[in-house]
Amino acid sequence: MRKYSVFAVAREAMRSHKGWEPQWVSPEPRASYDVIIIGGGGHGLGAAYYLAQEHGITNVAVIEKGWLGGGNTGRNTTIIRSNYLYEESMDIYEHSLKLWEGLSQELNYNVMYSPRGVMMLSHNTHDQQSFKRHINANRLYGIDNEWLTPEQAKAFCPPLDISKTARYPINGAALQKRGGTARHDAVAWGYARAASDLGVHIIQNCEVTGIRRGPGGEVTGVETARGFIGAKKIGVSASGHSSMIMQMADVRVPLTSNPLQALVSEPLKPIFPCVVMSNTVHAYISQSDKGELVIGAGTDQYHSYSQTGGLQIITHTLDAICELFPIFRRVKMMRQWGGITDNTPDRSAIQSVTPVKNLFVNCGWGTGGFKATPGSANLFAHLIARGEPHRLAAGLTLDRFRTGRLIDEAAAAAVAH
Amino acid sequence: MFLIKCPYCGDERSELEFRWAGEAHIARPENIAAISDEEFAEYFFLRDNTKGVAYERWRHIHGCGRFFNAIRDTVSDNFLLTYKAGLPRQPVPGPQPVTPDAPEGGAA
Amino acid sequence: MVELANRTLPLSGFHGGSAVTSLTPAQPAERVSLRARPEDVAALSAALGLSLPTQAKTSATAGKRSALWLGPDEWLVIDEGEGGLMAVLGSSGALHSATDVSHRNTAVLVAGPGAAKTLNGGCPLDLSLKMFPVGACARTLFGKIEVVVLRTAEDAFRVEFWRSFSQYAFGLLQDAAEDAAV
Amino acid sequence: MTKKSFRIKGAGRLTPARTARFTFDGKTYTAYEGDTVASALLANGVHLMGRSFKYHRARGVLSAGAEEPNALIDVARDAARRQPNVRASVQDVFDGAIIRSQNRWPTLAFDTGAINNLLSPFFAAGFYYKTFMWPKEAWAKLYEPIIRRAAGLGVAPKEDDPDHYANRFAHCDVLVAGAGVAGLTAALSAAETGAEVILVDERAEVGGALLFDTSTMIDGRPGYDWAQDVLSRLKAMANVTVLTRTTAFGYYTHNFIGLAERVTDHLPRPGKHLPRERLWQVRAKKVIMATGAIERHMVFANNDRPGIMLASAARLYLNHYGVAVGEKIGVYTAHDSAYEAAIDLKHAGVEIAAIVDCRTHPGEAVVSAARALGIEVLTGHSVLDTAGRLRVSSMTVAPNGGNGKRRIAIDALLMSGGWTPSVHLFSQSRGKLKFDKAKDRFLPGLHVQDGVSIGACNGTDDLPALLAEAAAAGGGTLSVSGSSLYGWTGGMIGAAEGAGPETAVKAFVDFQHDVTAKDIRLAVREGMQSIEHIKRFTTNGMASDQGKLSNMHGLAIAAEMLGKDIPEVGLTTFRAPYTPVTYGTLIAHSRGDLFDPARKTPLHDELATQGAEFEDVGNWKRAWYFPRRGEDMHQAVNRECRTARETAGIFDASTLGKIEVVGPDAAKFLNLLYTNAWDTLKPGKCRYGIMTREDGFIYDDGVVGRLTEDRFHVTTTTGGAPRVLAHMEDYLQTEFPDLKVWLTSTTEQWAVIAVQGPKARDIIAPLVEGLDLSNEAFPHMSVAECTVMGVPARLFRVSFTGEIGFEINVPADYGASVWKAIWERGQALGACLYGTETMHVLRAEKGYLIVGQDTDGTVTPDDAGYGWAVSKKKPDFVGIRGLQRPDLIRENRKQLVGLLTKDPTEVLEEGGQIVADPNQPKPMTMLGHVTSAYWSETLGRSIAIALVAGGRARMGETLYVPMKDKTIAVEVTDMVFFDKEGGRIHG
Repeated sequence: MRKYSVFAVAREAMRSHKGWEPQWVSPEPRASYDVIIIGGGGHGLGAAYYLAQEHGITNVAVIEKGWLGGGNTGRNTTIIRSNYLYEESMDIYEHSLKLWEGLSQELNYNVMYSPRGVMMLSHNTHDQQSFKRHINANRLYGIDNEWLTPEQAKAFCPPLDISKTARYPINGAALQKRGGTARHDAVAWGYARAASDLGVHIIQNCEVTGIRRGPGGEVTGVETARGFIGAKKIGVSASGHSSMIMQMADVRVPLTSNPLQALVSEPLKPIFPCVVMSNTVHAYISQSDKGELVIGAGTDQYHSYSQTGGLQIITHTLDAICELFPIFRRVKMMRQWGGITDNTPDRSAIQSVTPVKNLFVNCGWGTGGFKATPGSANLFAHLIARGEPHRLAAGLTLDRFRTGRLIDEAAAAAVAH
Repeated sequence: MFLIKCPYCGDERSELEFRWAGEAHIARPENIAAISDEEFAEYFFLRDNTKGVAYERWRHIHGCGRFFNAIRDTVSDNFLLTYKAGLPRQPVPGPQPVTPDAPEGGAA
Repeated sequence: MVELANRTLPLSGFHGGSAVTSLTPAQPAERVSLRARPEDVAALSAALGLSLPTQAKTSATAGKRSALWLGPDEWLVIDEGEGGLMAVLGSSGALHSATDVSHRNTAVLVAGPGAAKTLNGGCPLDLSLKMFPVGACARTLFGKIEVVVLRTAEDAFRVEFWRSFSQYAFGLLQDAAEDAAV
Repeated sequence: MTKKSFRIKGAGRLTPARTARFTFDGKTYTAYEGDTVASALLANGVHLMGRSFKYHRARGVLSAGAEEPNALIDVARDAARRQPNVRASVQDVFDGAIIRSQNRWPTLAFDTGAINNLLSPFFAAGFYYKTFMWPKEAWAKLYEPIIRRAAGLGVAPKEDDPDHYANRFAHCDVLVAGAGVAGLTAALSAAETGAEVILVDERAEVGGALLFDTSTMIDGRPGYDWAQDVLSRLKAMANVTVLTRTTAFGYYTHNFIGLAERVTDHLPRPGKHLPRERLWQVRAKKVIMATGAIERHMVFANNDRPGIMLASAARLYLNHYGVAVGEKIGVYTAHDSAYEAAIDLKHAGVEIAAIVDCRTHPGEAVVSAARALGIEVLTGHSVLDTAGRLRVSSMTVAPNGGNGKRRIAIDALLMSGGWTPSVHLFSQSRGKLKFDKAKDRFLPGLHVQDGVSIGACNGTDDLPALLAEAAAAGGGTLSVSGSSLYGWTGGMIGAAEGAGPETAVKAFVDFQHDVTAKDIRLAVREGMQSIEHIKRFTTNGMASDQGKLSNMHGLAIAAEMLGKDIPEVGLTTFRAPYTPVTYGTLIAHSRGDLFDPARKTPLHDELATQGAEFEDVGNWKRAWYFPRRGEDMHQAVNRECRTARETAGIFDASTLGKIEVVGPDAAKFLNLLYTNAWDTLKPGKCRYGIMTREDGFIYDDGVVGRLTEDRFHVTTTTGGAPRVLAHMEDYLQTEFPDLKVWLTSTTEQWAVIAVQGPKARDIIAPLVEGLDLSNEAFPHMSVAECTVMGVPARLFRVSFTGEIGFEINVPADYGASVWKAIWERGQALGACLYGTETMHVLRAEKGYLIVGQDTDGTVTPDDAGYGWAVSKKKPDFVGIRGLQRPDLIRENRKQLVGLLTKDPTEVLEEGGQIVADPNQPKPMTMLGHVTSAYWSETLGRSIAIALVAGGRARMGETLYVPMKDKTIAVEVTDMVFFDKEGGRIHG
């Protein structure tokens, strides 16, 4: 692999950039692999990379129905943070955040991880209680998260309206300074390039249509649009489509796939220095390096695979945004789109062995999938390689829905009393 | 924003008036106190999450207030049928409407 | 003898409208949320002195008393006259549930050539005369709140909502009435 | 100083008598009313209007419509009414407009950012993925800020927008998007059938292409005249709504269309009553898309200099605005339509330097018409390059594949690569596009919603066919005849001569984002094969014009490089909005007081009069505390607590959710929905109930009073009221439909006044009639219907303070009056008003839980210490099975307990985490957290409630709450801190 560097770019500039090689290769599939990962998003590509890099398993294929990173990897609002409440969540998201911090260097690909700070706004006593519960838990766990007064919040994010006359005045904020954003496409491409360099096969435009099982019930490979491909182990990492894939192996998973919309504004000169979220008014916003305000909208209420959603979700999001940042009322929405989030009943992910031997699943990341990418991929590789979960992902089992040992981040955010 | 025909109102109304209420025809076990942990998880958590023709419940919460059932294609989002609560699972009306492919386009 | 309580109306002091729409708080009225099964409708109708409507989106009026179909087993009965709805229903002998909601709801009368446009500033219903003729009623949304809309004349509506939403409802009606006049 | 005017006498449709003055970068210009900013600047000889995104290249206006990528300007009326990123080609000039250029420093003509252009070899597509990685911290600290500053276009407003916006929901039989020939015909056809029709067009005037195309005749008249006539006919029909300056920006599910109507942006002094823009949310039975086509540019070296523009744009500037875009104009085309521009300009007296046509055999009619006027036509030639710093000054022309370069001096260059059907709305409707290989274009395939595409956007090229198609789409019998000189097909896509893969020239595909043909090839070279990857890698089509000009070119260049057919490479999905839509418009009325309803209780004004501070609880405004002069919150709360315990306190409990449960099966139903048993509750009595969901976790709680055998008055938490009712309805309608019981929300029927404290009875007794309030007749947990101040009331003997307490429910309209009387009597007896904060303290002293604060959706009744509320005898209730799951019955679950700090003056932080070993290194093992913590004035010390693992087995144990700057030692106790025997409640 040609190393990327400022010198390489300068050298190529001299010859019209004609010397660059493909970032990844797309070979003909082999008859069989040690591991097949279904799903070529950040999680799947990353898992393939770590299988090769950390576990020495290089006879790996990533099979993607469409194009790499075309699902939620390329459709999210790129927020990264780790200030979750429960230990199971802190474990995986903090593991992920630590990997984000060195990912550009690890992959030799600038994923533009930008720790500009993620600030969550508190609007009432209930928010404050909940945020402080998070902040204290995070601190005792070694994760940064601090309480800001409204004035400190405004200093951190000048466009914020902290007036007492607002419909929901801000009474403080929780700030994770190490939180931020990254360039979503670069994550998929960076993992693909690095994995490909280690010998992983990346097979795009190849839909999996079935999972074949052996006499002992174990998986033996996948039926695809390009024929049968054998596999000793299969890892499913297909986000919103995981239900469909798992059903091919007669495994039901507790998922609901919902549309989640987002939008960007026209490009503007830098005005918004950080990431701001508000649960009370339902909004999150940051500004991309290109200058677009990137705004995450709410989830449509129904289950759907249409990758579209209702305009009312957008309007409700924008009225909240403009309530927090009144100066944005004249800004324009340039593009809106939808993704499919895979939501579990407790809003925590599933990374688990399954009732089918050698079939592993990584799904249910809901709205947290992007920030989890490196951590999830890294631990999923561990699960597939060793056949048992890594300590940091041990709580994310399918079995918790039987025992009731849920990791209910949503419930912990609770509702106003 | 969907347009949904409420089987009680007989009228097509804006989605704003409705609440989605999960997959349909999942009856609460009559002997619920006696079922196993696995059966409980199956009843309470596991869902088909169908891609394609799915059975689901809606409530006309800001209208007549009634829960009802619907058959909807979760790829096109087209409703194939809505029918009153309590009726058994209705057959999918034919002919099958056109289902567009999920857009392959991306975002930012 | 204790002093008697007096009544403060949630919309007292509100007035507004525009060149095409007048907005007037409705007078206090007795209201009952009536619930019953189909087999009891006849007896309840007899007691009320009007035919409880059984068709969606319709209402029935007799004198100062109206019954609005809200759902297949649900009516909003409004009496702007002598009242006594609870007693009348109680003596019907039919199985039902009647709950006094006279004070839960309040109403604004929206009238004028811009009335439908004003409501469509926040209401997603098709309010054309074809789809929503005089006498039609529906529970629906107006902006972010739930309302019950009754068309009392070609260019007049009664809009019922819960009292705590008065300020919001009137505010949005006012905004929309002004826009209808543009 | 006189300025040269490029206005052509007798040309155009504007009225010279009506002028408007505006400034552009501080210089004053005069325009005609009806001018766009672009036409007005062009009339004044100004072509330089913007700078590009990445290289800061000088750019002029390229188009005369919504597809404009270059001339993005900042338009202001005043400091607050300022709008960045406006297309100069769309914005009408109004008198007094303050227009500024963007993305340049210090001036548009001299922009230091243009250094990027010199460094452009370094800044190839995707370069940033390959560098800026060392040292590790430098990306965020150094490189990213530099890139962010250089990027972006306009400057966001700095002030809140003083304008207002409106919303309108609408329904129609037929919505027609686009009022060109096809749209007008379809709308008229539909309208004549009596259908309700909405016709929208983004421009100020209807006509579409007829605005520039003066050669087309319809029904025997010039097309423009015909269009205006159709417009007046439509406007006269009651069933037709015509909306101009209105963009159909989004085609959503189930024929839902979003329209953005610009109401005032063209007016010099808009009336205050006018909304700036109006959002239309339209549900159409049928959508007719008549969105036309967009002319493509030619992709060749330095095709971006000011003065280079689309041929149809130049024609529109001439024929509609009366402006010549230059004095010596070149034309570079691959399509016949550009000849018409040259011919019209020539007729207007403008010199045409040459028409360069890359085709060997263009349409004979247009060629001979041009040559007949003396215009030089070079077929089989191409423009290889241009020159000129801030304005094009020459073009270099050569025969295709041959030698003999010729440099021709020009001051404007018109391009046409042919026309791309505008399939955006169709694509948004989720119809699948099909590729028309013969004509190199994507066309609507199957319509999956009730829509139809007609005219140029449907690839219908021939005018008579188009008119027939449009009339048929409208559903009427209208017959319109017409003829035009040329069709819309043909032309070329992809790189033109001299910009092929072997070259290193800057041939722009996406102007705004500075994406060149060579960038697209680089993406392919780096392994990007899907058009989505190519788009994302190069950012082609991702600028504010969203690829209206660039998509097809980019696709063709990529396909050529990949050696694939265009459909194999794919087409990126068109997303809403068609053109950017102002947030304010999408929000419409939802701002300020109308952002989210602030629910106020019937007592609100009385509370405010008494000086209440309010807090938000869900949508409600609740009285928080009642500070007297000089008191802060803690002083006020301490006083309120003290008074309530010593005398009495009066509290507005109206927000408490209330549900009337009525019917013969009411008790049976409540048995199923609550963990408690209800059939044993006698009329006139109340009971505290706990509701779990099927999973066994606490969902809500409240006191339930039985009024009669078949009527219960159920109370819920304030925030829980709507979801509890929905939850109950779900079970009633779906699981237990045979039960004879009905549910009605009565939250707002009643004003609820809680009077709590030793003197509570004394305060209310004189106001209550028909009820013996003595302990014997009306003990704790009683309910009765009675009369209070002459109005029918429901009186509860309940307490959330541990004191003797009453909750008086009176019909809401009487609430204020009753409240005043009670407060008057209370004052006389030394009582106080109290708010939610004191309520929280008083209940915590008694260990009463607050669902949502002390519980969080993971707490079972037993965890909360309310195992007694779960009936052991009932065969079924919601939650019965969930409660038995392994994790819910395991040892060491988190349980609610009391905490007392070792230092009694120390008040814990709500949300503080609890550990057993304060010296454990991080990550520490957390046992639970503090859910409630207050200063108890009554006890003279702090108290707290906490969820602690195995808490009830830890009584007396010392645990720790480590804070940022100290560690607080606490002792685990039971939850009841005050009056443990509970005597006070019974008076």
